[in-house]
Amino acid sequence: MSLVGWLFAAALALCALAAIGGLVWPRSWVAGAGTVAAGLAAATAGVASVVGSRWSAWLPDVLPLAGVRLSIDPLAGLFMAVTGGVSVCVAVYGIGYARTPGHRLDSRGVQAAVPLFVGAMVLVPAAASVSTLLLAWELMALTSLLLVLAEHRRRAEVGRAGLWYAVMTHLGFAAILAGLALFAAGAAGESFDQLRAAELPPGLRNAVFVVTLAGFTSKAGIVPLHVWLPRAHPEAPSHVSALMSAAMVNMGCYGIVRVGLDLLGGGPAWWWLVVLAAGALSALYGILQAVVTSDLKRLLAYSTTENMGLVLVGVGAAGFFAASRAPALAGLALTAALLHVVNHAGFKTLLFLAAGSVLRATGARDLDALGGLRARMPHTTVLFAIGALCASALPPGNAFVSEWLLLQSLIRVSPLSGVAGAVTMPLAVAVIALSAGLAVATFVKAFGVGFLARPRGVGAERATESPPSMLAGMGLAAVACLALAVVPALALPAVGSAAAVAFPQTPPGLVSGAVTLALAGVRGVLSPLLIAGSLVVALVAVLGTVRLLAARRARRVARLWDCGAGPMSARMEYTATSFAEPLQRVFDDVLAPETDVDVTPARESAYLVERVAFHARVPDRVERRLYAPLLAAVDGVGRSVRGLANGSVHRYLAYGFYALIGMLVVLAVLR
Amino acid sequence: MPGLWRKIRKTGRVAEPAPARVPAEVPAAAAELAGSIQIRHVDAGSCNGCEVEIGSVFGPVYDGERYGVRLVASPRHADALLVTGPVTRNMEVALRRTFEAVSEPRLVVALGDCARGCGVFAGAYGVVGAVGDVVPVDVEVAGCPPEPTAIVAALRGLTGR
Amino acid sequence: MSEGLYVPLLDLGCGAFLLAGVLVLWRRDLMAIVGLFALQGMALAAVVVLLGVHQADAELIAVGVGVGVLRAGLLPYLMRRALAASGEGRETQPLVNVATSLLVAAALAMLAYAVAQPLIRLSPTPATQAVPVALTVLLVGFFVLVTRRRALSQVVGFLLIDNAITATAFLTTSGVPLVVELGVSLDVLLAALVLQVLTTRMRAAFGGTDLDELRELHD
Amino acid sequence: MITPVQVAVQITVQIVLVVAGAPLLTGMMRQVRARLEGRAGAGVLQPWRDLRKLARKEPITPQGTGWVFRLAPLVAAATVLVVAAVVPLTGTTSPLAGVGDLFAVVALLALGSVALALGGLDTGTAFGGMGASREMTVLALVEPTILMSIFALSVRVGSTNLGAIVTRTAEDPLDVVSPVSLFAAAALAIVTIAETGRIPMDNPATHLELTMIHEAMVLEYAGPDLALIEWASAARLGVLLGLLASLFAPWGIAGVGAGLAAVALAALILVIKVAVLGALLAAGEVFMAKLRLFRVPELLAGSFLMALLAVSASFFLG
Repeated sequence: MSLVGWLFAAALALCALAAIGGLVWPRSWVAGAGTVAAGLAAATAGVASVVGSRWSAWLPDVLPLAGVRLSIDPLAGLFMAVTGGVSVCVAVYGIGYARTPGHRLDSRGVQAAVPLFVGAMVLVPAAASVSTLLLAWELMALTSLLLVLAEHRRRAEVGRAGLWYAVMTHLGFAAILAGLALFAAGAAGESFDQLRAAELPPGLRNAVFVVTLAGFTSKAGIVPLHVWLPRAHPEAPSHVSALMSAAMVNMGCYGIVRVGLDLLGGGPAWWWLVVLAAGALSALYGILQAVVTSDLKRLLAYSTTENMGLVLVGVGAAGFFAASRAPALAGLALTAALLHVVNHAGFKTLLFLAAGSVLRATGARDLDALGGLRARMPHTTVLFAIGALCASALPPGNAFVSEWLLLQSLIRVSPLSGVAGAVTMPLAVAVIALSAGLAVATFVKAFGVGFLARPRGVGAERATESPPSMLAGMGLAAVACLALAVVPALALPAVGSAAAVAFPQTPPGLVSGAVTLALAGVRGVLSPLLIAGSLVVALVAVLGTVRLLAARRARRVARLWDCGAGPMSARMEYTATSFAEPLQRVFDDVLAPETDVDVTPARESAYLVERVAFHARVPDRVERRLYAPLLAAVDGVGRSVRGLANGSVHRYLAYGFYALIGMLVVLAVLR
Repeated sequence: MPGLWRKIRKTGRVAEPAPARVPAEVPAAAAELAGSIQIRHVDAGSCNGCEVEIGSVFGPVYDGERYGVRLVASPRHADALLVTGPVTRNMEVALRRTFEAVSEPRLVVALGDCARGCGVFAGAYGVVGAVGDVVPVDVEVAGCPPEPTAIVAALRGLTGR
Repeated sequence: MSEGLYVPLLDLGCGAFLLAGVLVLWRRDLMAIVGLFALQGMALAAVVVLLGVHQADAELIAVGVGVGVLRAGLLPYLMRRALAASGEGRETQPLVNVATSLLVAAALAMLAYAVAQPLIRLSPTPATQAVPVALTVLLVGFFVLVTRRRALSQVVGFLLIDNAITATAFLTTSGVPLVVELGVSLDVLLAALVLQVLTTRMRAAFGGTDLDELRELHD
Repeated sequence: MITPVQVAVQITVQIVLVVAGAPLLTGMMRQVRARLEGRAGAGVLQPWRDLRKLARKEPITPQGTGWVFRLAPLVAAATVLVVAAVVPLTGTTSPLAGVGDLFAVVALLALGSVALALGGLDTGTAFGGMGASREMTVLALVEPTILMSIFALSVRVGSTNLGAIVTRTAEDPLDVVSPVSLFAAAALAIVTIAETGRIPMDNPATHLELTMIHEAMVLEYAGPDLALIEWASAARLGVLLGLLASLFAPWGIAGVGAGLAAVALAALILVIKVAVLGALLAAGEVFMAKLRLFRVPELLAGSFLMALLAVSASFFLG
C-alpha cells in the first residue's frame, strides 16, 4: 500500500475513531481533535496523490455483491485535499463553537456526526465504482441531514429546512442512481475502469449525462435545483454550513467532471452548453438573490450558488472547447474552474465560520440588526473582511485569480470555431462580469452593514469576541485564502494535474510561473504577488507623503456630522435592505419583490394616518414559480389518492389481485 | 444643443472685471489657508434676503469662485462658515455643532446686519442673539442685505486674492 | 479604390448604420429619432456609393446618391414636418422600458450574427460579412414597431426595416435592380406621405397619436 | 531591450505626470466650464491650492468610526498610484507589464471605490450609506460593459495585455476607425464618466446630499484625508482619460526601447491628448443635465450594448 493509501486509510480510521469518541465522551475537543487529524491526513493524502502518487484498491469483502473499489487519482486528490483543508479549519473552530451556550451542539449525536460527515466526503472522490460512489454519496447525504437538523428543538424553521434538504438531496440521489445504473448496465460492469472503456450508443450516453447532471447539479446548488441551499445553510449550525458550503457542494462539480469528462470522455457540444447555461443562470440568479437578502447566512448560501455557477461555467466551457477541438483552451477553462473550487472553499469556510461567530455573539443573522461589531469583535471583523475581499473577486483576493483565468479562457474563443462559441462566450463573459460586480456590492453590504458603523440591535450591542479556538479556525482559513491569493502557484500545479485527468491530451504548462502567471500562447500575464506588493508599496508611499506634508495638526475626534440636529440614533443608519434597494429596483423585473403598504387611518378622520406598516420581501422566484405549483399538484394527487388507502385489508389485497389480473391481460394481448 | 452653443457664443463672458482689492487686515487663520476658502453656508434664521445675494456672488456676474472661494456641502470640507440671520432658538445648537464640525483653522463670517447685531429682530422672543453671541466671529459684512460687491470684498479679504 | 481603404471604410459605414439603428431604441426624443434615421440614411448611401466606387459601377453610385437624397433628406424632412405639426415631442412610455429594449437589442444582434453565418459562408467577401449588421437593424426595426407607441416611432421602425432590406440587398448582390429600388422607394415615400396626412388628421380629430389610445376608439 | 533604468524612468515619468497633472486637469476642466458659463474661473492652479490648504488642516475622526474609515483614503490613493504605474501612458511597454493586464487595472480601480464605500458605511450616517449603496450599484452595472470592451479590444490582439493592444493600434492606424474601436471607445467613454462620477451620472459640484453619489460617501472626511480623496478622484479621471487616449489614439507613444527624448516627447503628447479629452468632457457637461439615478441603468445598458456590438463586430467584420 502506498503512502496515499495509508494516509487515506488513516483519515477514514480517524474519522471513525473521532465519531466513536464523540459518542462515548461528548466533549467538543475529543471529536474536534480527531477530525483535525483526519482532515490533515486527508489533505496530505490528496496533496500526495496530486503530486503523482496514485493508489487504488479493491476490497471485495467489505460489501456484499459488489465490494468496495477505491482509487485516488489527482482529480480525486484535489477534492480530497480541499475537503481535508476545510475540515481542519472547521474542526478547530468547532471545538469552541460547540460549547455555545444554549445551542446544544455538544450533544453525542452532533459530535459523532461531524467526523462521519467528513469521512463520507473524503470517501466520495475516492470511490472507483458505481456502488461505492452511491454508498459514500448516501452516507454524505444522511450525515449532513442529521447535522442540518441539529438545532431543530430550538427553532421550528430547522425542521422545514431539513425536510426540503432531505427531499432535494434524495431526489438528486435517485437521479444519480438512475443515471449511473443505466451507465453500468450499458457498460456491462460497474467499476470506473469498465465504464471508461465502455462503448455506449449515443442515445444512452445522452441519457446518462442528462440524468446524472440533474443529480449532481442539485448537490451543487445549481438553479433551479438550488432551493434546499438557501434554506438548509442558514438553519444548520455554522460550522456545518461551512462544511456543506465549502466542501460538500464541490462534490456536485466533482461528479460532473468525473462522469461527463472522465468516464464518458466528453460529449457533444450541446451537453456542455447546457452545463454552461445552467452555470451562468445560477451565477446571476444566486448573486442577485444574495445582493437583496439581509440574512447574513442566506446571503452566503446564495453566494455559494453563484460561485458554483461560475465553476460550472468553467466546466461547461472546458467541455465545449474540448468538443470543438481546442484542447489548450479546454485545459485552461477546467484549470480555472477547479482553481475556483479551491478558492471558493477557502473563502466560504472563512465567511461561514465568521458568520457563525457573529451569530454566536449576537444571536442575530439579520444584517439589519447587526452593525458596530468592529469595536466589539475586532479579530472577527478583520477575518470577515479578508473573506469578503476574497469573495468579491478584487485583487489582492484569491477569487480574482481564478476568475481572471476563467475570463482569459473564455475571451480567447475563436470566431472561426463556430457560431455557438462565438455567441455563447461573450454572453458568458457578460454574465461573469455582472455577477462579479454584484458580488462586490453584496460583500460591501455584508461587511459594511454587518460589521461597521454602530450596532442596530441589542444583540450586536452586547457582542463579545469569540474564544481563541474559533478565532484559530477562522485564522487558518484566512491564511489559506491569503496564500492562495498572493501565490496561486501553490495550488496551480495541483489543479493542473487534476485537470489533466479529464483532458489527458492537453499540453502541459498551460499556466506557468511562480510569481507571474503566464499563459501558454498568449501575452496575458498576471502577478498577484506583484500587485499585492505594489499596493503595499503605494500605501506606504501615500502614508509617508501624508505624514511628511500634513503633520501640522493632531487628529481630533469630533461628533459625527448630524446636520446640526440631535445625536444620530442607530435607526438613522443605512440598513442592508436600504443598501440593496437601488439594485432591487434595477432588477425589479427579475426579482419580482413583494411590497405591502398598510395604512391605518385615525379614528377621527380618514385623512389622518395613525399607523403605516410597510412590508417588503424578495421571495425566491424559482421556488415561487416552479416548486409551489409542483408541490400543490403533488399535494392534490396525494389528496385524491388518499381515498385508495382507507385501511381495509381487503382493499389492499384487492389491489394486488387487480394488478395480477391486469398484468395477465396485458401478457395475453401482447403474446 | 446647437441652440445652446449659439447662446454661449453670443453671450460670451459675463463676469465683470475684478475690482481692485481693498487692502484689509487678514485674520491669522485665513493667512494659513493661502488662497483657497471652502464655505459652508448656515442660515441661522435669515429672511433669505442675504441668501439671494450669496446666490449672486456665485453667479456669473460677480463670480466669487475666481477668487478661490467655493461653496461646499459639508462643514468637514469647509474652512469658513457663512452665517446669515439672527441666531434663532432652534438654530443655536445646530450652529454650534456646525462650528465644531469644521476642522481647524476655521473662520466664521457673519453676513448681514441681522447676523452682526440681530437687526430688526433684536429682542424678538425667538432670537438668542447675534452670531457673535454663539460662535466667535472673524469677519463681518454689513448691509441689509449686503451687496454682492461687499460680500465679494469680504471673501477676498479671506483668500487674499 | 485600394482594398486597404475599401474594407475599413465599408466597415465604418456599416458600423454607423448599425449604431444609428440601435440608438433609435435609446432616445426618447422623437426629433432625435428622426435625426438618427437621417444619419442611418446617410450611412446607407455612403455604403452603396462605396460599393459602386469599388466595383467602378457608375449606375450604383447614382443609385447611392439617390438613396441618400431620399432617406437622408426627403423622408426626414417630411417626418420633421409631421412632427412639428403634431406637436408631440417624446416617446414617453414605450411598452418595453428603454434599458430592457437595449438588452433585447444586444440579444437580437447576437441572433442576427448567428443566423447570418450560412449566408456569409456562401461568399465570404467583406460586403457579405456585414450582412449581420443589416439583419440586426431589421430585427431592431421590427422591435421598434412592436414596442413603441407613437405613430412616428412606428414609421421610423418601418423605415428601419426598409433600410435594412435595402442594405442586405446591396451587400449580398450589389443591389436590387434599379426599377425595383425606385418602386420600393416610391412606395415608402407614398406611405410616409399618407402617414403624415393621417397623423395630421388624427391629431386634429383626437388630439394625439398614442396607438393605445387610438385602440380605445376601436373598442 | 528594456533596461531597468528605462523602466524606472518610465514609471517615474508616469507617476510624476499623474501626481502633478491630475489636479491641474481638474482645474483645467473647471476653467473650461467656467468660461462656457460666462464666468472667469478660479484658474488652473486652484485645485492645487485647495490640496495645499487641506493638507495643512486638521484631520478629524468622527466618533464611532474606526480603522476602515482611516484606511479608506489611503487605499483609494494607493490603487490609483499602482494603476498609474501599470498602464502604458507614455510607452507601449507598460513599465510593470508583468504585473497585470486590463482586468487587473479595472479591478484595482474597483478596489479603490470599494474602500471609499466602506469608509462611507463606517460613519453610520444616512448619507454615507446612501452614497456607498449608489456607488456600488453603479459599479456593479458598469462591470459588464468594461469586460465586454476589453473582450472586443483583445480579440484582434489575442491578449488582454495593455501594451500589446496599444502597440497593435499604433502600428495599424486604420484600426481606430473600425467599428470595433468606435463602439468600444463609446462604451469605455461612458464607463469613464460613470467611474469618475461626472455628469450625467453624478454631479461633482452638487450641494444636494440627496442627489449625490460620490460626494455623499466622503462627507465626513476633513483635512489631509479629504485631500487624498480629492487627489485620488482627480488622478482616477486623469489615468482613465490617459488610458482612453492610449487605447484609441496611441500616436506619439514611445515604442519599445525608446530613448529618454522619445519618452519626454510621449509625455508631452500625452498631456496634450488628456487635456483635449478633458476639455471635451467638461464642454459636454455644460450641455447636459444630471440624469435621475434610476435613469442611469439605461445609460449603462446602452453602453453595454455598444460593448457587445463591439465584440460581435470584431467577430463578424473580421
